[in-house]
Amino acid sequence: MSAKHADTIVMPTHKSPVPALTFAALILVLAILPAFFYPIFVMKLLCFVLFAAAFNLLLGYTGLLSFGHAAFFGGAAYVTAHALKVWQVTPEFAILAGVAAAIVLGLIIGAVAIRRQGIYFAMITLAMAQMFYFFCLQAPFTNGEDGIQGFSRGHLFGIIDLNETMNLYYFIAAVTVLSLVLIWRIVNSPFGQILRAIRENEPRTISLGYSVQRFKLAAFVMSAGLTGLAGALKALLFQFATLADVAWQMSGEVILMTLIGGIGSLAGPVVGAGILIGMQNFLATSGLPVTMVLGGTFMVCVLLFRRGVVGEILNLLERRRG
Amino acid sequence: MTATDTLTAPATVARGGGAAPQLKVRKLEAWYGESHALHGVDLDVYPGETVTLLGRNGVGKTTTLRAIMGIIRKRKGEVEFEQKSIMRVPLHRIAHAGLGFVPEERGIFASLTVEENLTLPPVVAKGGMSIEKIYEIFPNLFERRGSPGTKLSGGEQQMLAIARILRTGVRLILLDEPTEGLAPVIVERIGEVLKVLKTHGVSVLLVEQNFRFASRIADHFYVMDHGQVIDSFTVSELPARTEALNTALGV
Amino acid sequence: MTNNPAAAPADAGAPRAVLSARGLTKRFGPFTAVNNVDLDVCHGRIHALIGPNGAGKSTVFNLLTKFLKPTEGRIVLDGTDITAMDPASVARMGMVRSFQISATFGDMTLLDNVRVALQRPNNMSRQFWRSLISLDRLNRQAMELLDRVGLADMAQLRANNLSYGRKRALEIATTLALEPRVLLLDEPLAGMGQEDVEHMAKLIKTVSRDCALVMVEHNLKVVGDIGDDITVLQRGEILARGDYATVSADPRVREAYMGSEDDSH
Amino acid sequence: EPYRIGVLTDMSGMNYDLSGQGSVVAAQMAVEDFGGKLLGEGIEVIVGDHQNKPDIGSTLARTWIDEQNVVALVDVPTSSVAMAVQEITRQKDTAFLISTAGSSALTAEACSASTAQWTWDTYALANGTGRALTQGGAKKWYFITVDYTFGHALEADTTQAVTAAGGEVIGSVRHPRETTDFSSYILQAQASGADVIALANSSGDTMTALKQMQEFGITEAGQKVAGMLLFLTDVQGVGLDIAQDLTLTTAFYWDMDDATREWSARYSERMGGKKPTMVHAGVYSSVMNYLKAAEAAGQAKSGSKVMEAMRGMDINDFFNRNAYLREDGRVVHDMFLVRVKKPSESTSEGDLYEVLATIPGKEAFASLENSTCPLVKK
Amino acid sequence: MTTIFGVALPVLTGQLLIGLINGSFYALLSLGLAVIFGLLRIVNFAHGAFYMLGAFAAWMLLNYAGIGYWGALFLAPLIVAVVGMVIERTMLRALYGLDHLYGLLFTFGLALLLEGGFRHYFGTSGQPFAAPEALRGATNIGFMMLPNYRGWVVVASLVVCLGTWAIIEKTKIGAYLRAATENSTLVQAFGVNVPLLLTLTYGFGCALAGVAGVLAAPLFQVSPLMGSNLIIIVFAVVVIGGMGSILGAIVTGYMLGIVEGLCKVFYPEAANIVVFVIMAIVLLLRPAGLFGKDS
Ligand SMILES: Nc1ncnc2c1ncn2[C@@H]1O[C@H](COP(=O)(O)OP(=O)(O)OP(=O)(O)O)[C@@H](O)[C@H]1O
Ligand SMILES: Nc1ncnc2c1ncn2[C@@H]1O[C@H](COP(=O)(O)OP(=O)(O)OP(=O)(O)O)[C@@H](O)[C@H]1O
Ligand SMILES: [Mg+2]
Ligand SMILES: [Mg+2]
Repeated sequence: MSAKHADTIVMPTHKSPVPALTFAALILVLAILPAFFYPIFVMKLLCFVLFAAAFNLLLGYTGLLSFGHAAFFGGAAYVTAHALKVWQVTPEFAILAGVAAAIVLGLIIGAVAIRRQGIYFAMITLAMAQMFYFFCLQAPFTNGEDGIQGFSRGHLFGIIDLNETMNLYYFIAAVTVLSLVLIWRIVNSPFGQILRAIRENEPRTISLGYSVQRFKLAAFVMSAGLTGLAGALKALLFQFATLADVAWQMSGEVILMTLIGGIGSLAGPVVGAGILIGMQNFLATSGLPVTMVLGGTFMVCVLLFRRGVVGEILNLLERRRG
Repeated sequence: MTATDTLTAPATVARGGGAAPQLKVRKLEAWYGESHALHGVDLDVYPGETVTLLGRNGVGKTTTLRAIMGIIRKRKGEVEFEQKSIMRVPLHRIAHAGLGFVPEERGIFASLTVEENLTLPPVVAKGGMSIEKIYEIFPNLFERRGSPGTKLSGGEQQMLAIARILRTGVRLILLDEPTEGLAPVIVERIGEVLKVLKTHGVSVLLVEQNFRFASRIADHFYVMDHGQVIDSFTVSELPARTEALNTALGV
Repeated sequence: MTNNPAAAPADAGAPRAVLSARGLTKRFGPFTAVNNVDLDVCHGRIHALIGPNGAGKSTVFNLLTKFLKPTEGRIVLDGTDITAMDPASVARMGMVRSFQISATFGDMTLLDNVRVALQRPNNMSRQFWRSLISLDRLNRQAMELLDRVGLADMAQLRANNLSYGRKRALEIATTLALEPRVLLLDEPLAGMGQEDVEHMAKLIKTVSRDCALVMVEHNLKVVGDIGDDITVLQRGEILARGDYATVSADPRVREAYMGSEDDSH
Repeated sequence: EPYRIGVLTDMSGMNYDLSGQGSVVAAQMAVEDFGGKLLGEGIEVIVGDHQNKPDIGSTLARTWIDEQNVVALVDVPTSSVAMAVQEITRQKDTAFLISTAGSSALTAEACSASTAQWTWDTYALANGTGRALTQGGAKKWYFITVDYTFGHALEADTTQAVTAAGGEVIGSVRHPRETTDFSSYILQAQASGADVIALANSSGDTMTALKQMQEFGITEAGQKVAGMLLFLTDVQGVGLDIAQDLTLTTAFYWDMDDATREWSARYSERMGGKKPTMVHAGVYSSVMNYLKAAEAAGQAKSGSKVMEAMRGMDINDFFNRNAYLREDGRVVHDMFLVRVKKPSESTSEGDLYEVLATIPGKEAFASLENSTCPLVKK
Repeated sequence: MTTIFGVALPVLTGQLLIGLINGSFYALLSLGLAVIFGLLRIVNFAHGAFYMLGAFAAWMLLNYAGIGYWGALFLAPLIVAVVGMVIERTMLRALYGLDHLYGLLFTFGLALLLEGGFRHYFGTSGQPFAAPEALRGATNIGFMMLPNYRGWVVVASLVVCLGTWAIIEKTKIGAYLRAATENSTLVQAFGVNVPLLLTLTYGFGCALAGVAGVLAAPLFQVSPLMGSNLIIIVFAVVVIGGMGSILGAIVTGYMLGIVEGLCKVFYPEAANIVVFVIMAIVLLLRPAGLFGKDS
């Protein structure tokens, strides 16, 4: 058979209009959202959307469940807060510093953790993050339980005043959307293709000559860096960084978000973050015992809705069609 | 036998010498999730017989064994062992009824040594082989008895899988492709083991792709296609059938 | 005995060996699984390893591909000593193995399966900033490979939906994508129906023209049909070697391996 | 629209006993006792559970102020949350009545004109106990200190009080937070020969340490044990058997006089018999005085104006004695040195303390001299 | 006085002994985790909650039923086991065939639910629980005063650990269970009632946590949060020992207790992370853990 025949069978991978449309819709929604919701709440939501999406980059596309992502989230928050408060740099540099810190942490934790898989990986990341938590608790610059509090957000590039709520809003929205695009790009790239292969069949990938460890580490560090970006944005938004962000419960929450939304799709974590943050907010004034409700949700999700909200919906649509 | 008992030409030679079948399978259907893998299988195994299931890849031979054993829970129809229905018996009680199973993928346990693997299945009845006897038949296993089960070579694993059922004293063994990946000498030895079993009165339901091997030891044959038994004959009819079989099996 | 390390296993004047092993030995604790084995594998030829169960064929195989570390001995690939290398680097040098079970990326299409293999030699594996469209330039090559194993018209199916025999064919296609100089196949025909066996044997023969091929196999018919050099192992040592006629005529081989079975079937 | 008072507390976490539902009830009691109307409008108490997360707390605080006409935020356990909320109340000029949070930073560098830290702070507790015990003759001190900023500060504050009173610190050991086993530290403290072993840590750690000290027979051997930061609920938690003879400082004890007993009886009735902690009494007192001050100021929106009115007001009540609100937001009032009763001395379930001495407010709280609060004019 | 690195010998010996006591809890808890993981392939995140449940059960038995310490020592683990078995039967069972991560996530949720529930109903400051009369006081053992109760804890935990180890390694039950983790259907086809075995195993693993809880009740505060921080250290212990290795869990548990005790003397600042540091080192050098088999 000739290669000509081959060409007639295989369509080139067309640029699908769907992602572009989705992102356009997202931008539109973000533009009008503050009119309906409290902007601070929307911004917080965006930070967690980014956090969950970055986390899902690792879990959903590489199959690695990290139980230590709070370290990157909270670590970056601390560094950003410290940079703004003590070094008094402009916000963009503070954020960069936070992301850099998360990347360094990611390299260290990742280098140890990727030597094992599955639950081992989960527990190692958990333990390493716990080490970092103790470090944060004891290090003087974090101010222990008080946290780093009360600093000005400063002027972006020295010009745009981020203490103005709407300026801040557009900044955070823009960064989040760009990051989501980046994550989408990573997942749908030649590199992402190799990650998929590793998740499908690791020994086979090795036998094809790939240094699987390096790919995993790269994915881990990318996820850590983006998580750090989310943490940095959160510190900028709330103007504080505290122990709550590095505690292991935070790692648990981001897992829950991803699980509720649906592992392995870009929309899953977005939806999941929305649901969990909304739920926390609602529960705060509902009088219900929050931990019990969250714990129960976790169990129900694992038992009954493992695909997550987005996953279940997609599955339903597929069944309709099929 | 009534006409509905078998879909194929009635056996010309009476099987089992008038005794009731030890295993009687009727209209057995089975599913993997949504996919319908067996569409009504009928077969009999009489006491002391070695019966072979033949068929191409993917026609449902393994599935038949798994459905008889109750490993596939989504099934329909009737399976009687020694005149008692075992359709509702929970999986872990079936062995105690006297049925043994050697899976296609061998099922050797990595975390157990060879000897532990060998002694794992509980003895369900008297009359099984002793460990010494087993080691005599398979000297390789004796040599490697202290190593982890999965460190054995492929062939040694296959021997182990068969050997451990011999210990338990079951009266009917379901054997799935026991010669796969075995060197010709070993295949011969397995053939001998099966003959020994026959002298002990143990019946065997064998799935085989190696038709030459099967033809030397089986008493009766069933041919499967598309999840159904399409042909059935005894060993005496074999020469007459060879031609038809070769086309059916694609040999 | 033929397994004298001093004696060159291949005749003088035979094609140059791509992969050679000298004095290969592997012990598991006190147990010697492979003992002092010499092998030479030449370009364009099929080298079959046969022997009774537990003879050490798979172990030799694993030693050659570096999935096990030899206790003693040396392995040379194209003049480079690879004894101390790890499997991934050996793979990058062009030595590729097949696995006994499911070595496909089940949830990906056949095309993607092959493209994953093509990405590395084309330096397209680290680009996380480029779109998937950039991989389209591998399509032609990928389709040619699928075509060679007869899977071209299934390129958009998921690998999971293939039958066993086709999965193995796909595996060979991905392996060929690496343009291997040495290809190692462990029991490539095990568990296959008759039709698939014939198809696969043909495929192996075709493939072997462009590389050196090592194969472990029990199916003597196929070994007789397509094997060029045959090495018989027993208890970790080389019992005999040569072409099929020589080996199958050797009474020791008949006793240890073939039993009463005749080679005419 | 009614004026709303937002009780922002921990309804599911580790501060639940100390603050939690009790604070909500105390705030409601204050509103009812005040008459339920402020400046002609109704008053409503709303509750939020910040789950010990500053982001949830601060988001709630903001929405409450912006959208729910909340004029005062009350209580707020967990210092990180309190700090975060204080940033918001300062920006929005909303009254912030702190009762549970005890971080001294709230009235130091982070102070705010609309804040009143009502009940206690770490300095007052450490200082009160340190000084009183040293003056009582226990000169040599050994610290078991939790190893982070909070513990270090507590140790430093106490050391200052001890040395000022003529005592000396002969050693200290640091332990990680939430340690399960204190025996190593206890052995070291025991070997030091100190008169007082001071626990510079907080509730969970303090309780575990106390329990284990009894095993090693510390008090029987004559050494005194002092908790630097110990609440009524902690003492109830470990039981009198273990806590007996501990010395500690508190802002309030229900069984001090008729006034405290009367209020506490009303509280207990609504709380299923539970006794109020100092935090609960503080919440009541702060809300009550806030309402009075707002009435006096003629408005509630501007927290700093209400506080200004409060500074000119008499805020003494059953909780506050010799009390006044300072410009840094600190409410200065008398504190009490108490001793935990022996099981044999205790006549009822809530009968826990014997009041040893009153520490005048001026001595109890840090003076303004070295204040880092920018609002303090020097 | 003899000193080692400037520390008096009696102090050092005392610390070693105390480390052993702490190690007893690590060993008991990690043993339970290892049993459950080794045999069910479930990472039981709720183990800390079951430990807490054990302590609370003892407390409730005392306060609501008037049953004292010794009775509780048997009844409380039983109660915990029953709770565990009910959960296994009704819920956990559904997760066996799936990725191990789901088991971890489910038990994580379960831990939140249990701890949240107890926090909601019992508050957070905890409940007092006294050691039994017979074990109060301390004995002078030459270089230190050893509280009697702590001596008892060491003995009791050793007995339980060794007993468990003997049952699992030396009887056929152990072989069934190990085989069942690999291919439970096949073991069942051999005639072993695997589902029952799994239920009992989970119950037993939880009961081990319950025993630890009862032993801990007089030492620590009986509080809803008592297990939630301990559990992470215990995870580390299990990883260091080699996940699923019974002997590994026991030995590593005691060993790390001692190392931690020594760390508290020589470098207290690092006492709470020393276990994690060791874990990182062990994983770098021996990825399967000290006692783990390479897969
Ligand atoms: N676990 C499974 N899930 C879904 N389908 C299955 C599963 N196992 C087998 N099948 C399908 O059921 C059919 C019958 O398979 P079965 O394994 O019984 O065939 P077989 O006759 O034993 O073939 P072989 O000779 O290859 O072993 C096949 O089409 C196969 O694809
Ligand atoms: N990792 C190991 N540890 C211990 N013994 C091993 C290990 N791997 C293989 N062996 C032993 O080495 C011998 C050779 O095994 P190998 O798998 O190479 O045989 P083989 O020739 O491939 O046999 P088969 O044809 O049955 O697959 C066997 O006896 C086997 O038990
Ligand atoms: Mg089959
Ligand atoms: Mg082999």
